[in-house]
Amino acid sequence: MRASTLLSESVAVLGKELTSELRSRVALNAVGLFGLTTLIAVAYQIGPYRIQEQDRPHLLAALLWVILFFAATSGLSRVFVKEEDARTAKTLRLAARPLAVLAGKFLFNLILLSALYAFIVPLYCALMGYSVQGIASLALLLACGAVALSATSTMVAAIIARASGSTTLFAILSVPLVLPLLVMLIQGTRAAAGSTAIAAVLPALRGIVSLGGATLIISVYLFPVVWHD
Amino acid sequence: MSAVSVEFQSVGKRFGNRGVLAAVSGTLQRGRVLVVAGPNGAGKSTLLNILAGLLRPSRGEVVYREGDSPLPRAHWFERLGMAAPDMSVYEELSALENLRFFARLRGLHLDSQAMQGLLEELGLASKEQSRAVGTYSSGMKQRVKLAQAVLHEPAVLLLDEPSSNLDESGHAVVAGLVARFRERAAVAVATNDPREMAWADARIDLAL
Amino acid sequence: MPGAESLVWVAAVTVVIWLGLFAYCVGLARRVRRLEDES
Amino acid sequence: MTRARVRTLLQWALCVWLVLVILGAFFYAPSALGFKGESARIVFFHVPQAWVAVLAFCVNLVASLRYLRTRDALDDARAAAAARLGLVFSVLATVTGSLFANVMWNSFWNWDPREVSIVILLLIYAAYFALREAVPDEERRASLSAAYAVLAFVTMPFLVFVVPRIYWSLHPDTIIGATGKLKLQMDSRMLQVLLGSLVGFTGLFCWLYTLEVRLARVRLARAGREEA
Repeated sequence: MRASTLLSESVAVLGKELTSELRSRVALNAVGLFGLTTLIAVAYQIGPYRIQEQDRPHLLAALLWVILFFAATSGLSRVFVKEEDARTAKTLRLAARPLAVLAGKFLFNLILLSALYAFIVPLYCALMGYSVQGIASLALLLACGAVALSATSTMVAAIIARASGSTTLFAILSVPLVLPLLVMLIQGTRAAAGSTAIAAVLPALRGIVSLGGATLIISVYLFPVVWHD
Repeated sequence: MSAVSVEFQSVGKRFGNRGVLAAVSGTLQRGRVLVVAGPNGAGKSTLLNILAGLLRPSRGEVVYREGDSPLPRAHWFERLGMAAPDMSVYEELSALENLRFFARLRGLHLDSQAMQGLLEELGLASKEQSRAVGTYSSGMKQRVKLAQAVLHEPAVLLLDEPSSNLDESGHAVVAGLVARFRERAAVAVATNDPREMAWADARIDLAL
Repeated sequence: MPGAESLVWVAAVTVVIWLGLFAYCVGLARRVRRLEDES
Repeated sequence: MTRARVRTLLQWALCVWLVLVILGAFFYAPSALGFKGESARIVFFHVPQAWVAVLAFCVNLVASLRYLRTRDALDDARAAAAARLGLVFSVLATVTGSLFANVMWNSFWNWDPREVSIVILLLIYAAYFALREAVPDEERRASLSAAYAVLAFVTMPFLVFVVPRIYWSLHPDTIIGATGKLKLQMDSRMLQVLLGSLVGFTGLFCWLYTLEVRLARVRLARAGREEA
């Protein structure tokens, strides 16, 4: 019936998100400033030399993900809440297929997250003196992590937008879903820092990809329910 | 595209223990404007939301028919144009960008001139059209919302308080719009305004 | 740790948990019965 | 009235069974080797509690999926009832496990993978109820919480199988060990009591669950009458 394809509609939603974001810069500022602030606080207070040699692999990997996770939370939760706040949700609901909305919002979150990682991770490595052996495997890990984390947070953002819209609720709902991911990501980062072989990060990577993939698939089924009711 | 009619039978809605709409029945069809009247809080917007398929009724049912066959719920939104106080357009985008966005979502291949023409018809001068909607007055925003509702020439048009925030000239624009769509779409208007009630071919009065 | 001491705490924990569960069950059963009788 | 009689009979049978399990745990089963004193006896209650917490999670998933299909308020009530019981039993499992850890390893909490798993389960239940609290509209509450339950269930295999497998664990392998088979060498009498306790706790869960559902049914019927 429809002349447009799901792909072109998703791209339209993504394009709208990006244009709005580039003009208002709400999410970008929130995520960037939050990330930078925590990074500087951590780097200033701990720095490259405070941590004992034997603790470095564990602590540096964990600290990195703590910074990345908290910076992301402030921005990712907004994707659907802002539609409800601006009263555009109903307009969008009538005009677009749910899957196009989900895909567009997911891609937007993915881009936001990737930008954050590209910005914070090199800075963190420089400021904390974190030498990573397997740069390729870390990049792979970050990419898969970004996909899995944006899948989860997009769905949770959709749920809270229909509930109360509070960031607190976003944190409460996303923590149990994100914790297993974070555990695997920290584990993988530690492995990547210590070895150049991709095989070292493979166990973590497998877990992240399957959890992220499962979340994406289930979202396709669940999102219309959340979006319409 | 053949005409779409909307039949609703003893439709009611309650939120928890609070009934907002008692059993209402009626029909929307081409050539007849249905006016839904009643004081604030009587359930006008609720009824329109139920007709649009945005809200599940607590009782009763809504049926869309295209020609003689019932239209599956999944296709309602494609046939539907709606403007309501709680349906804004994007403030960061200009009026034209908004229309372009909604046109792309609905798979329309409209050129800019058609969209500019529509906005002008609704009283938005062309020099205003590429400014961000956030800088508009509320009346101008209302005109963009109306443009969004009729952009795809819907077969069912639901207007909730279409003249809110509009001046005299705006009221005339809405009247023109309703007149234009009376012959090609099933139109419902929810209003308190006596001048708009005069458009009615059929009327439902809701009480508190 | 001597056996007797550990036995005491296991027994104490068990008693507390079972009393709690039992109270929950009885309270719930009573409420259901009352409501079902009323209607 | 026969149905009520069957119910009463089952209740008494369950009570007797559970008393037998408790007595068995203390007097029939021998004390476990390799554990401090008699502390291992808590296992007869700890493992079934964790099992019921997981079982409740599964019942919650089934009820949530059913709700999404039927849109029946009773299915939503079923999901909520299962989650409520799951919350209770996961708290119990966490507390007993933590007490046992304190006796065994002199620390209430050491972020063992299995402890992390049960805590995440606990957090999921807590989040589920936080979500329900936050939505005043009943239908929306039902569908949002059903969606969240299904979404949360995706992490389940990772909690039970994947995360404990990646990490080294202090926790004795039990029913679903990291290697997937029964590893703990158990005395046959201990195994009898443990299995009996599992059956008993499952029965207890069934009883509580049906009670909660009956309660919800009465409440819904009453609300329906008020409406009419």
